[in-house]
Amino acid sequence: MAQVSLLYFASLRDAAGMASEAVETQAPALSALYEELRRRHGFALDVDRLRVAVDGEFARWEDAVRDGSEVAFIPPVSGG
Amino acid sequence: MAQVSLLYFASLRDAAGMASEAVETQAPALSALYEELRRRHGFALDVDRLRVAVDGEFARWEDAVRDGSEVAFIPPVSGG
Amino acid sequence: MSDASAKRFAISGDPIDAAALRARLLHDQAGAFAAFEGWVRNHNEGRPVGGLHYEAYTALAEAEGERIVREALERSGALDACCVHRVGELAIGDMAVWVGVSAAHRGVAFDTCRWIIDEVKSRVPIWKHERYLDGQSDWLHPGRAE
Amino acid sequence: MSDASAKRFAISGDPIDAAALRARLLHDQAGAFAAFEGWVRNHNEGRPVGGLHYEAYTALAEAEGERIVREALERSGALDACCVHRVGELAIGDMAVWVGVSAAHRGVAFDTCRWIIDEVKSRVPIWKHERYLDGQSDWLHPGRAE
Repeated sequence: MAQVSLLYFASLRDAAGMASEAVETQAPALSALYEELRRRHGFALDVDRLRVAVDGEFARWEDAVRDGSEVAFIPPVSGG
Repeated sequence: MAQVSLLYFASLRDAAGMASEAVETQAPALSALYEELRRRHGFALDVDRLRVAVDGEFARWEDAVRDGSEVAFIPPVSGG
Repeated sequence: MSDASAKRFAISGDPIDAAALRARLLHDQAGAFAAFEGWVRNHNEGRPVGGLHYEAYTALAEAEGERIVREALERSGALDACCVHRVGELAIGDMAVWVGVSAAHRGVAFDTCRWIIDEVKSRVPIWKHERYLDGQSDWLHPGRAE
Repeated sequence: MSDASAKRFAISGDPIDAAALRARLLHDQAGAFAAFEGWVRNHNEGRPVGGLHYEAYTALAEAEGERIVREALERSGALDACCVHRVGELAIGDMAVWVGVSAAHRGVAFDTCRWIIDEVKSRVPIWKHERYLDGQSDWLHPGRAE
Protein backbone atom coordinates (compact mmCIF):
# COMPACT_ATOMS: atom_id res chain seq x y z
CA MET A 1 0.00 0.00 0.00
CA ALA A 2 1.43 3.37 -1.06
CA GLN A 3 0.30 6.81 -0.01
CA VAL A 4 0.67 9.34 -2.84
CA SER A 5 -0.29 12.95 -3.57
CA LEU A 6 -1.94 13.48 -6.95
CA LEU A 7 -1.94 16.64 -9.06
CA TYR A 8 -4.64 17.21 -11.68
CA PHE A 9 -4.45 19.79 -14.45
CA ALA A 10 -6.78 21.28 -17.06
CA SER A 11 -9.62 18.93 -18.08
CA LEU A 12 -8.51 16.33 -15.53
CA ARG A 13 -8.87 18.86 -12.74
CA ASP A 14 -12.31 19.86 -13.99
CA ALA A 15 -13.38 16.19 -14.18
CA ALA A 16 -11.98 15.36 -10.71
CA GLY A 17 -13.43 18.54 -9.24
CA MET A 18 -10.14 19.15 -7.43
CA ALA A 19 -6.55 20.18 -8.18
CA SER A 20 -4.97 17.63 -5.86
CA GLU A 21 -5.79 14.80 -3.53
CA ALA A 22 -4.04 12.28 -1.28
CA VAL A 23 -4.82 8.62 -1.97
CA GLU A 24 -3.80 5.19 -0.77
CA THR A 25 -3.30 2.75 -3.58
CA GLN A 26 -2.22 -0.81 -4.28
CA ALA A 27 -1.60 -0.05 -7.97
CA PRO A 28 1.77 -1.58 -8.88
CA ALA A 29 2.65 0.94 -11.62
CA LEU A 30 1.77 4.52 -12.52
CA SER A 31 -0.38 3.35 -15.44
CA ALA A 32 -2.49 1.21 -13.12
CA LEU A 33 -2.78 4.16 -10.73
CA TYR A 34 -4.15 6.31 -13.55
CA GLU A 35 -6.69 3.64 -14.53
CA GLU A 36 -7.84 3.43 -10.91
CA LEU A 37 -8.37 7.20 -10.75
CA ARG A 38 -9.87 7.29 -14.23
CA ARG A 39 -12.61 4.93 -13.09
CA ARG A 40 -13.20 6.96 -9.92
CA HIS A 41 -13.38 10.38 -11.63
CA GLY A 42 -14.55 9.45 -15.14
CA PHE A 43 -11.53 10.90 -16.97
CA ALA A 44 -12.13 10.95 -20.75
CA LEU A 45 -8.49 10.77 -21.77
CA ASP A 46 -6.83 7.42 -22.50
CA VAL A 47 -3.57 6.76 -20.72
CA ASP A 48 -1.65 6.78 -24.02
CA ARG A 49 -2.63 10.43 -24.56
CA LEU A 50 -1.06 11.48 -21.25
CA ARG A 51 2.39 11.81 -19.76
CA VAL A 52 3.16 11.29 -16.10
CA ALA A 53 5.54 13.06 -13.73
CA VAL A 54 6.78 12.04 -10.29
CA ASP A 55 8.15 14.61 -7.84
CA GLY A 56 8.45 17.24 -10.56
CA GLU A 57 10.20 15.16 -13.25
CA PHE A 58 8.79 13.21 -16.16
CA ALA A 59 8.50 9.49 -15.39
CA ARG A 60 7.53 6.28 -17.22
CA TRP A 61 4.10 4.71 -16.94
CA GLU A 62 5.68 1.36 -16.05
CA ASP A 63 7.51 2.87 -13.05
CA ALA A 64 6.39 1.59 -9.64
CA VAL A 65 4.23 3.79 -7.43
CA ARG A 66 6.54 5.05 -4.69
CA ASP A 67 5.16 5.65 -1.21
CA GLY A 68 5.22 9.35 -0.34
CA SER A 69 5.66 10.57 -3.90
CA GLU A 70 3.79 13.33 -5.75
CA VAL A 71 2.31 12.12 -9.02
CA ALA A 72 1.08 14.46 -11.76
CA PHE A 73 -0.95 13.37 -14.77
CA ILE A 74 -0.14 15.55 -17.79
CA PRO A 75 -2.87 15.84 -20.41
CA PRO A 76 -1.89 16.88 -23.97
CA VAL A 77 -0.33 20.33 -23.71
CA SER A 78 -1.51 23.45 -25.53
CA GLY A 79 0.82 26.30 -24.67
CA GLY A 80 2.11 28.84 -27.17
CA MET B 1 23.96 64.49 -77.51
CA ALA B 2 22.12 63.96 -74.21
CA GLN B 3 22.46 65.92 -71.03
CA VAL B 4 22.07 63.70 -67.93
CA SER B 5 22.47 63.96 -64.17
CA LEU B 6 24.44 61.13 -62.60
CA LEU B 7 24.22 59.79 -59.04
CA TYR B 8 27.11 57.89 -57.49
CA PHE B 9 26.88 55.76 -54.36
CA ALA B 10 29.26 54.01 -51.97
CA SER B 11 32.58 53.02 -53.59
CA LEU B 12 31.61 54.69 -56.86
CA ARG B 13 31.10 57.99 -55.07
CA ASP B 14 34.45 57.64 -53.33
CA ALA B 15 36.18 56.86 -56.64
CA ALA B 16 34.46 59.72 -58.49
CA GLY B 17 35.08 62.09 -55.59
CA MET B 18 31.52 63.38 -55.90
CA ALA B 19 27.95 62.25 -55.22
CA SER B 20 26.53 63.60 -58.47
CA GLU B 21 27.49 65.39 -61.65
CA ALA B 22 25.91 66.66 -64.83
CA VAL B 23 27.42 65.34 -68.07
CA GLU B 24 26.85 65.55 -71.80
CA THR B 25 27.20 62.23 -73.53
CA GLN B 26 26.86 60.59 -76.92
CA ALA B 27 26.65 57.13 -75.39
CA PRO B 28 23.77 55.30 -77.08
CA ALA B 29 22.87 53.05 -74.13
CA LEU B 30 23.22 53.15 -70.36
CA SER B 31 25.93 50.48 -70.47
CA ALA B 32 28.05 52.64 -72.81
CA LEU B 33 27.46 55.61 -70.52
CA TYR B 34 28.82 53.62 -67.56
CA GLU B 35 31.92 52.56 -69.53
CA GLU B 36 32.55 56.20 -70.47
CA LEU B 37 32.40 57.28 -66.83
CA ARG B 38 34.31 54.22 -65.66
CA ARG B 39 37.26 55.30 -67.86
CA ARG B 40 37.01 58.87 -66.59
CA HIS B 41 36.81 58.01 -62.85
CA GLY B 42 38.63 54.67 -62.73
CA PHE B 43 35.68 52.69 -61.30
CA ALA B 44 36.82 49.20 -60.26
CA LEU B 45 33.44 47.52 -60.67
CA ASP B 46 32.52 45.78 -63.96
CA VAL B 47 29.20 46.76 -65.45
CA ASP B 48 27.82 43.24 -64.90
CA ARG B 49 28.21 43.69 -61.12
CA LEU B 50 25.99 46.81 -61.14
CA ARG B 51 22.37 47.69 -61.66
CA VAL B 52 21.19 50.95 -63.16
CA ALA B 53 18.22 53.18 -62.39
CA VAL B 54 16.70 56.05 -64.38
CA ASP B 55 14.57 58.70 -62.69
CA GLY B 56 14.20 56.62 -59.55
CA GLU B 57 13.25 53.28 -61.15
CA PHE B 58 15.39 50.31 -62.11
CA ALA B 59 16.21 50.29 -65.83
CA ARG B 60 17.98 47.99 -68.32
CA TRP B 61 21.56 48.53 -69.42
CA GLU B 62 20.46 48.36 -73.06
CA ASP B 63 18.00 51.25 -72.60
CA ALA B 64 18.84 54.43 -74.51
CA VAL B 65 20.23 57.42 -72.63
CA ARG B 66 17.35 59.92 -72.42
CA ASP B 67 18.10 63.62 -72.50
CA GLY B 68 17.28 65.27 -69.18
CA SER B 69 17.14 62.04 -67.20
CA GLU B 70 18.73 61.23 -63.83
CA VAL B 71 20.86 58.08 -63.99
CA ALA B 72 22.05 56.19 -60.91
CA PHE B 73 24.63 53.44 -60.93
CA ILE B 74 23.90 50.87 -58.21
CA PRO B 75 26.88 48.90 -56.90
CA PRO B 76 26.27 45.54 -55.17
CA VAL B 77 24.11 46.26 -52.14
CA SER B 78 24.95 45.40 -48.52
CA GLY B 79 22.04 46.46 -46.35
CA GLY B 80 20.68 44.39 -43.48
CA MET C 1 29.16 32.80 -24.61
CA SER C 2 26.10 32.39 -22.47
CA ASP C 3 26.00 32.30 -18.67
CA ALA C 4 25.30 28.70 -17.71
CA SER C 5 23.59 29.64 -14.45
CA ALA C 6 21.12 32.20 -15.86
CA LYS C 7 17.45 31.28 -16.06
CA ARG C 8 16.29 31.28 -19.68
CA PHE C 9 12.70 30.10 -19.34
CA ALA C 10 10.01 31.36 -17.03
CA ILE C 11 6.30 31.02 -16.40
CA SER C 12 4.83 34.44 -15.58
CA GLY C 13 1.54 35.53 -14.09
CA ASP C 14 2.29 39.13 -15.10
CA PRO C 15 2.35 40.69 -18.58
CA ILE C 16 5.55 39.83 -20.48
CA ASP C 17 8.09 42.66 -20.69
CA ALA C 18 9.54 41.93 -24.13
CA ALA C 19 11.90 44.93 -24.12
CA ALA C 20 13.58 43.77 -20.90
CA LEU C 21 13.97 40.23 -22.24
CA ARG C 22 15.43 41.49 -25.52
CA ALA C 23 17.96 43.61 -23.60
CA ARG C 24 19.27 40.48 -21.88
CA LEU C 25 20.17 39.00 -25.28
CA LEU C 26 22.38 41.83 -26.54
CA HIS C 27 25.92 40.69 -27.36
CA ASP C 28 28.68 42.50 -29.22
CA GLN C 29 29.15 39.42 -31.41
CA ALA C 30 25.46 39.28 -32.35
CA GLY C 31 24.53 40.44 -35.83
CA ALA C 32 21.06 38.95 -35.81
CA PHE C 33 18.11 38.77 -33.45
CA ALA C 34 14.90 36.85 -34.10
CA ALA C 35 11.84 36.99 -31.89
CA PHE C 36 8.51 35.25 -31.80
CA GLU C 37 5.38 36.30 -29.95
CA GLY C 38 2.21 34.29 -29.56
CA TRP C 39 -0.84 36.56 -29.38
CA VAL C 40 -4.37 35.69 -28.27
CA ARG C 41 -6.46 35.51 -31.46
CA ASN C 42 -10.17 36.25 -31.72
CA HIS C 43 -10.84 32.86 -33.33
CA ASN C 44 -9.65 29.25 -33.25
CA GLU C 45 -10.59 26.66 -35.84
CA GLY C 46 -13.46 28.83 -36.99
CA ARG C 47 -14.95 29.53 -33.53
CA PRO C 48 -14.99 33.14 -32.27
CA VAL C 49 -12.98 33.39 -29.06
CA GLY C 50 -13.77 35.92 -26.32
CA GLY C 51 -10.82 35.24 -24.06
CA LEU C 52 -8.80 32.50 -22.48
CA HIS C 53 -6.61 31.49 -19.66
CA TYR C 54 -3.46 29.45 -19.46
CA GLU C 55 -2.57 27.11 -16.65
CA ALA C 56 0.83 25.49 -16.09
CA TYR C 57 2.39 22.83 -13.93
CA THR C 58 4.89 25.52 -13.06
CA ALA C 59 7.77 23.54 -11.53
CA LEU C 60 7.89 21.02 -14.36
CA ALA C 61 7.15 23.64 -17.04
CA GLU C 62 10.11 25.75 -15.96
CA ALA C 63 12.44 22.73 -15.79
CA GLU C 64 11.35 21.48 -19.22
CA GLY C 65 11.45 24.98 -20.77
CA GLU C 66 14.97 25.47 -19.43
CA ARG C 67 16.03 22.16 -20.99
CA ILE C 68 14.56 23.24 -24.34
CA VAL C 69 16.41 26.57 -24.44
CA ARG C 70 19.73 25.05 -23.37
CA GLU C 71 19.37 22.25 -25.89
CA ALA C 72 18.59 24.84 -28.58
CA LEU C 73 21.76 26.81 -27.77
CA GLU C 74 23.92 23.69 -27.77
CA ARG C 75 22.52 22.43 -31.09
CA SER C 76 22.58 25.72 -32.97
CA GLY C 77 25.51 27.76 -31.75
CA ALA C 78 23.21 30.75 -31.20
CA LEU C 79 24.68 33.26 -28.74
CA ASP C 80 21.76 33.47 -26.33
CA ALA C 81 18.03 32.86 -26.09
CA CYS C 82 15.17 33.10 -23.65
CA CYS C 83 11.47 32.42 -23.43
CA VAL C 84 8.64 33.47 -21.13
CA HIS C 85 5.14 31.97 -21.15
CA ARG C 86 2.21 33.75 -19.56
CA VAL C 87 -0.36 32.07 -17.34
CA GLY C 88 -3.67 33.33 -16.02
CA GLU C 89 -6.43 35.33 -17.70
CA LEU C 90 -5.64 36.83 -21.14
CA ALA C 91 -7.65 39.04 -23.49
CA ILE C 92 -7.62 39.20 -27.29
CA GLY C 93 -4.30 40.69 -28.40
CA ASP C 94 -2.41 39.86 -25.21
CA MET C 95 1.00 38.26 -25.50
CA ALA C 96 0.90 34.61 -24.42
CA VAL C 97 4.51 33.71 -25.12
CA TRP C 98 7.75 35.43 -26.12
CA VAL C 99 10.88 33.81 -27.56
CA GLY C 100 14.04 35.72 -28.50
CA VAL C 101 17.34 34.51 -29.93
CA SER C 102 20.55 36.39 -30.71
CA ALA C 103 23.17 34.91 -33.04
CA ALA C 104 26.06 35.94 -35.26
CA HIS C 105 23.95 35.34 -38.40
CA ARG C 106 20.28 35.43 -39.24
CA GLY C 107 19.83 31.82 -40.36
CA VAL C 108 20.75 30.51 -36.92
CA ALA C 109 18.64 33.16 -35.17
CA PHE C 110 15.49 32.28 -37.16
CA ASP C 111 15.95 28.50 -37.01
CA THR C 112 16.67 28.49 -33.27
CA CYS C 113 13.72 30.75 -32.47
CA ARG C 114 11.40 28.50 -34.47
CA TRP C 115 12.78 25.35 -32.89
CA ILE C 116 12.26 26.71 -29.37
CA ILE C 117 8.62 27.70 -29.89
CA ASP C 118 7.86 24.38 -31.62
CA GLU C 119 9.35 22.43 -28.71
CA VAL C 120 7.66 24.61 -26.09
CA LYS C 121 4.30 23.99 -27.73
CA SER C 122 4.80 20.24 -27.84
CA ARG C 123 6.65 19.54 -24.57
CA VAL C 124 5.98 22.14 -21.87
CA PRO C 125 3.07 21.37 -19.50
CA ILE C 126 0.89 24.42 -20.16
CA TRP C 127 -2.78 24.25 -21.07
CA LYS C 128 -5.05 26.70 -22.81
CA HIS C 129 -8.69 27.13 -21.81
CA GLU C 130 -10.71 29.03 -24.41
CA ARG C 131 -14.02 30.81 -23.86
CA TYR C 132 -16.07 31.05 -27.04
CA LEU C 133 -18.52 33.80 -27.85
CA ASP C 134 -21.33 31.21 -28.05
CA GLY C 135 -20.96 30.74 -24.27
CA GLN C 136 -19.10 27.43 -24.40
CA SER C 137 -15.57 26.93 -23.18
CA ASP C 138 -13.02 24.17 -23.40
CA TRP C 139 -9.55 22.98 -22.50
CA LEU C 140 -7.40 22.43 -25.58
CA HIS C 141 -5.83 19.00 -25.60
CA PRO C 142 -4.44 18.65 -29.14
CA GLY C 143 -5.01 15.28 -30.75
CA ARG C 144 -8.24 14.60 -28.86
CA ALA C 145 -10.96 12.91 -30.90
CA GLU C 146 -13.94 15.27 -30.64
CA MET D 1 -6.71 42.87 -44.04
CA SER D 2 -3.94 45.37 -44.57
CA ASP D 3 -4.38 49.00 -45.56
CA ALA D 4 -3.20 49.27 -49.17
CA SER D 5 -2.17 52.91 -48.83
CA ALA D 6 -0.03 52.55 -45.68
CA LYS D 7 3.75 52.80 -45.99
CA ARG D 8 5.40 49.55 -44.93
CA PHE D 9 9.04 50.25 -45.64
CA ALA D 10 11.13 53.23 -44.62
CA ILE D 11 14.70 54.42 -44.59
CA SER D 12 15.42 56.23 -41.31
CA GLY D 13 18.21 58.48 -40.17
CA ASP D 14 16.98 58.16 -36.58
CA PRO D 15 17.14 55.16 -34.24
CA ILE D 16 14.45 52.59 -35.04
CA ASP D 17 11.49 52.54 -32.63
CA ALA D 18 10.69 48.83 -32.68
CA ALA D 19 7.87 49.08 -30.14
CA ALA D 20 5.98 51.60 -32.28
CA LEU D 21 6.41 49.46 -35.41
CA ARG D 22 5.23 46.35 -33.58
CA ALA D 23 2.13 48.20 -32.37
CA ARG D 24 1.16 48.91 -36.00
CA LEU D 25 1.02 45.18 -36.71
CA LEU D 26 -1.45 44.19 -33.98
CA HIS D 27 -4.59 42.53 -35.38
CA ASP D 28 -7.33 40.66 -33.56
CA GLN D 29 -6.93 37.81 -36.05
CA ALA D 30 -3.18 37.53 -35.43
CA GLY D 31 -2.01 34.60 -33.33
CA ALA D 32 1.65 34.92 -34.29
CA PHE D 33 4.22 37.67 -34.62
CA ALA D 34 7.78 37.19 -35.86
CA ALA D 35 10.43 39.89 -35.84
CA PHE D 36 13.97 40.18 -37.06
CA GLU D 37 16.58 42.75 -36.06
CA GLY D 38 19.98 43.25 -37.65
CA TRP D 39 22.51 44.48 -35.08
CA VAL D 40 25.94 45.97 -35.71
CA ARG D 41 28.47 43.27 -34.79
CA ASN D 42 31.97 43.83 -33.50
CA HIS D 43 33.47 41.68 -36.27
CA ASN D 44 32.95 40.77 -39.91
CA GLU D 45 34.69 37.89 -41.66
CA GLY D 46 37.28 37.77 -38.92
CA ARG D 47 38.09 41.50 -38.86
CA PRO D 48 37.31 43.50 -35.71
CA VAL D 49 34.85 46.28 -36.53
CA GLY D 50 34.77 49.60 -34.65
CA GLY D 51 31.70 51.10 -36.28
CA LEU D 52 30.00 51.63 -39.58
CA HIS D 53 27.67 53.72 -41.56
CA TYR D 54 24.93 52.91 -44.00
CA GLU D 55 24.07 54.93 -47.06
CA ALA D 56 20.96 54.50 -49.21
CA TYR D 57 19.60 55.69 -52.51
CA THR D 58 16.57 56.67 -50.48
CA ALA D 59 13.90 57.18 -53.16
CA LEU D 60 14.63 53.89 -54.90
CA ALA D 61 15.27 52.02 -51.64
CA GLU D 62 11.86 53.01 -50.28
CA ALA D 63 10.11 52.10 -53.55
CA GLU D 64 11.86 48.72 -53.75
CA GLY D 65 11.38 47.98 -50.04
CA GLU D 66 7.68 48.75 -50.37
CA ARG D 67 7.44 46.32 -53.31
CA ILE D 68 9.15 43.61 -51.26
CA VAL D 69 6.78 43.92 -48.30
CA ARG D 70 3.67 44.04 -50.49
CA GLU D 71 4.87 41.05 -52.51
CA ALA D 72 5.54 39.18 -49.24
CA LEU D 73 2.00 39.84 -48.01
CA GLU D 74 0.45 38.78 -51.31
CA ARG D 75 2.48 35.57 -51.50
CA SER D 76 2.13 34.47 -47.89
CA GLY D 77 -1.26 35.55 -46.64
CA ALA D 78 0.37 37.15 -43.59
CA LEU D 79 -1.86 39.80 -41.98
CA ASP D 80 0.61 42.69 -41.96
CA ALA D 81 4.31 43.45 -42.10
CA CYS D 82 6.72 46.34 -42.06
CA CYS D 83 10.41 47.05 -42.26
CA VAL D 84 12.65 50.01 -41.42
CA HIS D 85 16.33 50.28 -42.35
CA ARG D 86 18.65 52.71 -40.62
CA VAL D 87 21.14 54.95 -42.43
CA GLY D 88 23.97 57.10 -41.08
CA GLU D 89 26.51 56.40 -38.37
CA LEU D 90 25.96 53.31 -36.18
CA ALA D 91 27.87 51.89 -33.20
CA ILE D 92 28.35 48.27 -32.12
CA GLY D 93 25.01 46.94 -30.88
CA ASP D 94 22.87 49.48 -32.73
CA MET D 95 19.87 48.24 -34.67
CA ALA D 96 20.45 48.48 -38.43
CA VAL D 97 17.20 46.97 -39.64
CA TRP D 98 13.89 45.80 -38.17
CA VAL D 99 11.32 43.51 -39.82
CA GLY D 100 8.04 42.46 -38.21
CA VAL D 101 5.23 40.24 -39.48
CA SER D 102 1.89 39.35 -37.93
CA ALA D 103 -0.07 36.31 -39.14
CA ALA D 104 -2.75 33.89 -38.01
CA HIS D 105 -0.16 31.12 -37.52
CA ARG D 106 3.53 30.99 -36.72
CA GLY D 107 4.77 29.21 -39.84
CA VAL D 108 3.61 32.06 -42.07
CA ALA D 109 4.95 34.69 -39.66
CA PHE D 110 8.45 33.16 -39.57
CA ASP D 111 8.65 32.40 -43.30
CA THR D 112 7.44 35.84 -44.33
CA CYS D 113 9.80 37.64 -41.96
CA ARG D 114 12.72 35.65 -43.29
CA TRP D 115 11.74 36.21 -46.91
CA ILE D 116 11.51 39.97 -46.39
CA ILE D 117 14.94 40.35 -44.80
CA ASP D 118 16.50 38.10 -47.45
CA GLU D 119 14.99 40.20 -50.25
CA VAL D 120 15.88 43.49 -48.57
CA LYS D 121 19.49 42.38 -48.29
CA SER D 122 19.68 41.36 -51.93
CA ARG D 123 17.54 44.01 -53.65
CA VAL D 124 17.36 47.30 -51.74
CA PRO D 125 20.00 49.95 -52.65
CA ILE D 126 21.67 50.35 -49.24
CA TRP D 127 25.41 50.11 -48.69
CA LYS D 128 27.43 49.37 -45.58
CA HIS D 129 30.75 51.09 -44.91
CA GLU D 130 32.75 49.38 -42.17
CA ARG D 131 35.59 50.89 -40.14
CA TYR D 132 38.00 48.26 -38.84
CA LEU D 133 40.01 48.53 -35.65
CA ASP D 134 43.22 48.29 -37.71
CA GLY D 135 42.41 51.74 -39.14
CA GLN D 136 41.22 50.56 -42.55
CA SER D 137 37.68 50.97 -43.83
CA ASP D 138 35.73 49.70 -46.77
CA TRP D 139 32.44 49.67 -48.59
CA LEU D 140 30.88 46.21 -48.66
CA HIS D 141 29.95 45.16 -52.18
CA PRO D 142 29.17 41.45 -51.86
CA GLY D 143 30.56 39.28 -54.62
CA ARG D 144 33.52 41.52 -55.32
CA ALA D 145 36.76 39.73 -56.09
CA GLU D 146 39.22 41.04 -53.51
